[in-house]
Amino acid sequence: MPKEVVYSAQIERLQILGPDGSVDESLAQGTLSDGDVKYLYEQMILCREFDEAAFKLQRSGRMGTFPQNKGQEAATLGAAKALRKGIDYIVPYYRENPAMFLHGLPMHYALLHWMGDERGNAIPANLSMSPICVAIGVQTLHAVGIAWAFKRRKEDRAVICFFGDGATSTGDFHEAMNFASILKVPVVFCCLNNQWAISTPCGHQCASETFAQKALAYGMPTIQADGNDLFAMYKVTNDAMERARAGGGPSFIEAVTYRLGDHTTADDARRYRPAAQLESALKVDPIIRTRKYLEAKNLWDATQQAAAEKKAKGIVHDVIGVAEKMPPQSSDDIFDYMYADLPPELQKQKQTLRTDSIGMDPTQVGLQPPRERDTTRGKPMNAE
Amino acid sequence: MPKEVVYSAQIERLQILGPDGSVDESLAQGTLSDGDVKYLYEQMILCREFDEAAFKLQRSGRMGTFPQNKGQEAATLGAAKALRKGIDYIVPYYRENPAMFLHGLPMHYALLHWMGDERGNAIPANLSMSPICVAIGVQTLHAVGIAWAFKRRKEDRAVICFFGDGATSTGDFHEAMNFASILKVPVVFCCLNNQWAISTPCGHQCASETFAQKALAYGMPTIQADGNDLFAMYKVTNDAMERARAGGGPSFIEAVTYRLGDHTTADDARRYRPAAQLESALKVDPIIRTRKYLEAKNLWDATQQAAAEKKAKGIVHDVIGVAEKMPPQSSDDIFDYMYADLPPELQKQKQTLRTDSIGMDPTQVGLQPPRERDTTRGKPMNAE
Amino acid sequence: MAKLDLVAAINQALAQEMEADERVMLLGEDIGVNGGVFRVTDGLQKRFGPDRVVDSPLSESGIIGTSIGLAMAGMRPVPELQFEGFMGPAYDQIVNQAARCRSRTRGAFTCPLTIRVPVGGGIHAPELHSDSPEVVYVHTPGLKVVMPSRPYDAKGLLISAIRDPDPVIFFEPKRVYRAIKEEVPEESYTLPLGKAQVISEGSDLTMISWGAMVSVCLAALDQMPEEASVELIDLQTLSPLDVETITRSVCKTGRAVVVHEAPKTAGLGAEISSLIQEHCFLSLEAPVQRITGFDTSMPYYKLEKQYLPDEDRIMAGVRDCLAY
Amino acid sequence: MAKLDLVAAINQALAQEMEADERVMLLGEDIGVNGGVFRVTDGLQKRFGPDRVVDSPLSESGIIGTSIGLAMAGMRPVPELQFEGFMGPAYDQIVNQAARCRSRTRGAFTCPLTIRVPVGGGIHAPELHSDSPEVVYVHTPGLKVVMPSRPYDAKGLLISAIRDPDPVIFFEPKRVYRAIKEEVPEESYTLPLGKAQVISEGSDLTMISWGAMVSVCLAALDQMPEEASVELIDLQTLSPLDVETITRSVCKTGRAVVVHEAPKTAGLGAEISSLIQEHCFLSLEAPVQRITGFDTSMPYYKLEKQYLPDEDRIMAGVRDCLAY
Ligand SMILES: Cc1ncc(C[n+]2csc(CCOP(=O)(O)OP(=O)(O)O)c2C)c(N)n1
Ligand SMILES: Cc1ncc(C[n+]2csc(CCOP(=O)(O)OP(=O)(O)O)c2C)c(N)n1
Ligand SMILES: [Mg+2]
Ligand SMILES: [Mg+2]
Repeated sequence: MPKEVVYSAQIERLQILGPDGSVDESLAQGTLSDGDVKYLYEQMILCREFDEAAFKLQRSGRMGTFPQNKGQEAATLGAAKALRKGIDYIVPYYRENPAMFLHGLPMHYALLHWMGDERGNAIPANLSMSPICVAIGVQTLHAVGIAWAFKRRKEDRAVICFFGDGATSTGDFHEAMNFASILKVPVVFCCLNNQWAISTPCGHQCASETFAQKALAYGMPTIQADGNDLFAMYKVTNDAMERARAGGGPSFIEAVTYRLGDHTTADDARRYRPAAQLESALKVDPIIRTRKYLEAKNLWDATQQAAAEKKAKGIVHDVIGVAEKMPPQSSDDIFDYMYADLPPELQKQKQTLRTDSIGMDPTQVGLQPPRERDTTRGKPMNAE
Repeated sequence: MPKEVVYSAQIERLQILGPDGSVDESLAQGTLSDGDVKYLYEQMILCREFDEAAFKLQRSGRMGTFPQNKGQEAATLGAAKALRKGIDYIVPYYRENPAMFLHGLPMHYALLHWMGDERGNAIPANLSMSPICVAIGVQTLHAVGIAWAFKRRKEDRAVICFFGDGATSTGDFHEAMNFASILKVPVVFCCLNNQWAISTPCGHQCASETFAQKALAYGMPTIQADGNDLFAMYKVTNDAMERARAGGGPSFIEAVTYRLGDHTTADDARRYRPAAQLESALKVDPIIRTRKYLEAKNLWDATQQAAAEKKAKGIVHDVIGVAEKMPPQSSDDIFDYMYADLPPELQKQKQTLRTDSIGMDPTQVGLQPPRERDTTRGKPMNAE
Repeated sequence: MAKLDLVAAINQALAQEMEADERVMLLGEDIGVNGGVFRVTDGLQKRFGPDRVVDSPLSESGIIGTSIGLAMAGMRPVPELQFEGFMGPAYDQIVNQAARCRSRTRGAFTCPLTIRVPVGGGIHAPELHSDSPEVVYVHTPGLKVVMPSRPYDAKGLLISAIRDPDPVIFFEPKRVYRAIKEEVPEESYTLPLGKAQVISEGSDLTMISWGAMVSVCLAALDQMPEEASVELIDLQTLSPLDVETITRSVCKTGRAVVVHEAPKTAGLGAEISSLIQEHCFLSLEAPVQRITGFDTSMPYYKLEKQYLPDEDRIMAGVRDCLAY
Repeated sequence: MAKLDLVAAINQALAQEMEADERVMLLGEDIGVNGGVFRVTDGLQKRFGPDRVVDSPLSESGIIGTSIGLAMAGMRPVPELQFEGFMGPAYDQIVNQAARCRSRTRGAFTCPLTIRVPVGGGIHAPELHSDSPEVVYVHTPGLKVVMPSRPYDAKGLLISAIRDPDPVIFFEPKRVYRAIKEEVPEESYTLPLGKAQVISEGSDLTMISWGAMVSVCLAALDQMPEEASVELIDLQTLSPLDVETITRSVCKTGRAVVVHEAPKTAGLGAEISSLIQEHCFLSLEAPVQRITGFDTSMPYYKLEKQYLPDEDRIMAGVRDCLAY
C-alpha cells in the first residue's frame, strides 16, 4: 500500500450559552443548575469588582503590577466549578484568581502576592492549589508532577492547569503535554486563549488554526470551547476531569475568550490593540451574557444586581483592609524560608544583615590591632 | 452553532519501493533515475563500510564513542539527494554522516569529531552544512535561524534539519517548529524515527500514534514516509524542499526507519531490545531492499557488488589514514578559538598553561622577599 | 547635545547600528509594535519594518536558538530577553551553544549576537523580574558580558557589542533606565569592551561595582568623611574583566570593597576579591570586602530594599575596611 | 564488608532508600530497563517496578519540572540527568523553580528532590559530556550541592540528600565511577551535608578540592617532598560550604591552594579563595592559589588532559605557594 492515511483527526468547538443569553437546552442538560449559575454569576461580579479595585490600588501606588482576569470570568469559573473542592487540584498561572477564590483562597492572598509579599503564596494547607506562577509555562510541568503523585498514590484526585495562549509557545508546555500523555496522569490542560500575550496577538503566537490542535501532537483528547460561556466551560472541563479521574489520562481544552483589560497595570493596550476589537469584545463580555441568561429565566433582576454589586464592593473593601493591615514582614523572613535549617553563613547574614566579612565577624571588626605575621610556621619546602 | 468541527486533518504515509524491491512505477515517476539509485546505492555501501570501520576503531581504542547510521542509509541519503549541493543547507544531528558525505564533507571530518578533535567540526567554507551536533534538539532552532537568514536575504536556498524520534520530546524542537511555522522560513524538519532513543522505544517517547502528527500543532504540512525506501524519502523531501524554496514555509517529514546497530559504541542494545525485533528489521535493511530493486532492473550484479565493496573498503581505509595522520592539535588550540581576540587573562593562561596566579606572573614567583607592610598610606577615616 | 536616559541612549544605539548595517536585526517578545515592555525598542519597528524588528513568540530558547542560527548564517541578531529571570529557558542555548560555537568549530562558525537583557532589582517588580545572574555568564568561556551604569557608556558599549564578532550579553540595569539623564552625542561612537573606568580617583580604598550599584556607591561616597579618599571603579565589562585597572588601583590603595546586587556566595565579587588577592597580596591592608545581596533568593519587592546593598551597608563595610 | 565502586555504592544507596521510603522514586532517560548509561540504576526497575523507576522521555526540563510537582505533592523524586552538559535545558526549573519553592511560598510548599548528575571530564567522552558547572548551582540560594570523591562518602551523602527536605544536586564524578573501590558497609548510613573532610593533615599548606580532583590531589601529594606538610580537604558538600573547616585549616597553615576542573574565572575556587582571605587574612603567607581548568570551553577529549589540572600543575602551584 504505497499511499495510505495513517492518521486523521477532528476537533469540535462547543458553545451552549449564546452571546444573546439563549441556551441550547439539550446540551445544557445535566450541566449547571439555576443555583449554580446564580452563584457563579455573583462570583463573576465579585471578581470583576476585585479587578477594578486592584487596578485602583496599583494606580494609587498601594500595590505593584497587577494582571486583571477581566473578561475571562466565565472561562475560569466555569472550569473551576467542575472541580471538587479540596480534592481536585488547581495549578494556576497569574490570571486565574477567580478559580482560586472559588476554591477557598482568601482573597487577600492575591493582593499580598502583587503587593510584593510572599505570604500571598503561602496557600493554606487545607486548600488544594499551588500559588500564582509568574514564569510562563513552568507550572504546566508541576501540574503533571502533582497529578503523577496522585496517580502513584492511587488517590481519587485530578489536576487542572491554567495557562495562556502565549504559554503554548514555551518548551515546558510541550514537555508537560508529552509527559502527561505518556504517563496518562489525571491532568486537564486548560488554555485560556484570551487572544493576546501582552502585545502579541494569538495569530502571531503560532501558525496553527486553533490552539486545541496542539494536543493532537500528543494523541491527547482535545476540544475548543467558547470561553465566555459558563455552560460550555463547565461541561468540557467536567468531561475532561471525569476522564482524568477515571484513569483516562490528560485532556486539553482551548477556552476562546478575551482579555478585556490591559495585560497588566504596567501595560497600555492602546499601543497595540485595535480599538474596534476591544469594542466588539466588550459586547460579548461573559458577565453580560450570563446576566442575560439569568434575566431571561427570571432568576435575576436589577435589585439583585444592585445588592450583589454592593456586597462585592463590601467584600473587596474588607479584603483590601486585611491585606493592607498585615503586619509587615521582617527582614528575617528573607532568610527563614531558604532552607529547613539555616546554614551557618546565612545565620550570620541574618543576624548582621551584612555580607562584608569584617562586619560579620565581631572578632575582626577593626577593633583588634593587626596581628604580627607569624614567622614560626613550617618552612616552605624550597626555601633556601 | 453550539457544536461544530473547527479543525480536521489527515496524514498520509508514502512508500514507493517495497521491501521486496518492487516499485510503484507511477509514484516513482520523476523521482530518482537509474543512475541516481545506483549512485546512492554505492554511497550506502560506502557509508555502511564506514560505520563498520568506525566500530572497529572504537573497539580497538583508536576512537571514542561513535554512533552508526547503519540501517538509516536510505532515509538519510534519499532525503539528502533532494538538496542542491552547496546551495541548500544541511543541519545534521550526530547520526546523519551519509548526508554530509553526499554533500561534500571529507569523510575524515566525521572521524575526527568522534576522535575528540574539534577540527572535525571545521566545515570547509564552500560546503553548505553545520557540524555534528551532540545535544539533542538544539540544532532544530539553529536550522530555523539559518533558514530565516536565507529568507531575509532573499536567497534561493532551503534548509533541511535532521533529528531523531527522541528529539521531538525536547522543548527546543517545539519552539523550533513554532518559530518556523510563524516565520514561514524555508526549512524541512526531517525526523529519523529509528524506533529507539538509546533504550527508550519510540512508543514510550510519546503517546501519539505517529510522529508526523506533531506538525499539526503548528499547522505545518506533514507526511510519513517509509524511511527505508530511497524513492519515498527522495520524493517527500523534494516536495518539501520545493515548497520551502517557493516560499511555502516549513514542512515535517517522519521517516520510519530502524537503528540496526547499538545506540553508540558505548551502548549494548541487547540489554533492552528484543532480539526478534532486530531480526525482522534486518530483513528490511534498506541496503538489501535497494539492491533487490537494482538487481530486478538488471542494473546490478555480484561483480559490481564486489567491486563496490572493495572500493568502499579502500576509501574508508584511506580516510582512516588521513584522520589518524593529522598532526595533533596543540594546547594552543584550546585557547585560540575562544574569541576573535584573546583577552589578556587567557593569553597568560595560554602562555603559561597555568591558572595559579603566582605561577603566571613572573614578578611574583616566590623570588621576591615579602615586602614590608606599607604604613605610610592615608590613615583610615575612623582611626584614632 | 541631547540629554538622554538609558532607554533613549540604547534606542539610539540600536537605530544607528540598524541604519549602518543591514545585517543587524532585533527580535524578542513585545519589542515590535509595543516597543518593548521598557520601551527600549520604541519606534524601531515602524522605522525598520516588522522583518527587521520582529515580535517573537513566547519562547526564550527559541529567541536565542534562532539568533544563533541567524548569526551562524551571517546576520547580526540583537535578541532581547524580557527580564533576566527569563534567561533560564535560554540558558542552554546561551551557555552550551552560543558560547562554544567558535571554539567547537575551530573558527569555521562564529556567533556574533548581542543578547539584551534588563537586569536587577529596585523597581518593585514581580518575582523573577529583579535578579542579578551576571556571574553565571561571566563563568562561561566564550561569552562577553557587559553592564553599563549610565546612558553615555551604554550607547558606546552597545554599539561595540553589536559589532563584536563574538556573543555578548548586554545587561541593562532596569533601575537606571529612567533614573539618569546625561548628555549623549548624537553621532555613533564606540567604547572598548573589556575596559573598566575609574570614575573617581582616591588613595585609601578602591570600590568596585557595576550597573545600578554604581549610583548607589556614588551616593555612599558623597556621605564619606572628607579624609577618606575612595577610588571608584565602574567595571562596565564583566567579562573579560579589566584585571589591570582593578589591580593597579588596589595595589595603590591597599584596600578594596566590591559592591553588587547578586548573592554573595560565588558572586562576581568572589572573583574580583580573588584576583585582587592574587595580584596585590603584598599591598593589601585589609581583606577585600564584599557588599552584596544576601545568599537568599531575591525577595519579593516589599523586602527588596532590605536585600539590596544600600548606602548604609556600603558605608559600614568601607568604614570597617578602612579601620582594619 | 564488600568493596564497592562508586556506581555500586550509589546503586545501593538508591535501593536502600527506595526500600525504606515508599515516596522515593527515580526518573530519567534510560535509567530503567537499561539501568542508566553508567549502570548506576542497574536492576532497580526490575526490583521496584517501572512505576517507581521510570524511563522518561528525552526532556530534561520535563524531568525536573515534573519532579518538582512530585515533590510539592509529597513524593521524594530522585531524577537523573544523563550528563551535566544536559542540565542546561533544566536550568530554569532548577534555579528559578525548585530552588525558590520554599522561600516564595514561605514554607507552604517544599521541594525535597535530589537531582543526580554525572559530572566532569577525563573519560574521553564526546562534547558536553565533560563539564563542571557546579559553581552555577552553588551560587543559587535554596539549593544544596554535593559532590563525593569516593564510594563510602557517596553512599552516606546520597542517603542524606534524599532525606533532606530541600532540593539537592548530587554530582557524581564520572571519572571516579569505576576508578575507586573501597569497603562500604552494607547497612544504610548517612553522612552530614555541609561538612568537609580533612583527609590528610598537614601544617604548611591547605589544599582544597572535591570530586574527581581529590584523587589527583592525593597523587600529587604522594610526590611532594617529605618536608612539605600539606593538609588536604575534600569538600564533599559544595553548598553550603563548610567555611569553618576550611578557614580553621588555613588559619593554621597560612597557605592554601584550591583545585578544581571548572574554568578559573568565577569558579568555586574564587569563592573559597575569598572566604579564606576574609577569615584568615592575618594568617595568610601567600595568595590563595587556584589550580583549575582554563577559562576556555572544555575541549574535546583529545585535549582534555591538557585542560584538566594534573599532578604537575598542582605540584607547581603548591611549590610556588610554599616558596612565596
Ligand atoms: C518565561 C517567561 N517569559 C516571559 C515572561 C513575560 N511575560 C509575562 S506575561 C507574558 C505574556 C503571557 O501571555 P499568555 O500566556 O497568553 O497569558 P495572558 O497574560 O494573556 O493571560 C509575558 C511574555 C514571563 N513571565 N515568563
Ligand atoms: C539534551 C540532551 N539530553 C540527553 C542526551 C543524551 N542522549 C544522547 S543520544 C540520546 C537519544 C537520542 O535519540 P533520538 O533523538 O531518537 O536519536 P537516535 O540516537 O535514535 O538517532 C540521548 C538521550 C543528549 N545528547 N542531549
Ligand atoms: Mg493570552
Ligand atoms: Mg531514535
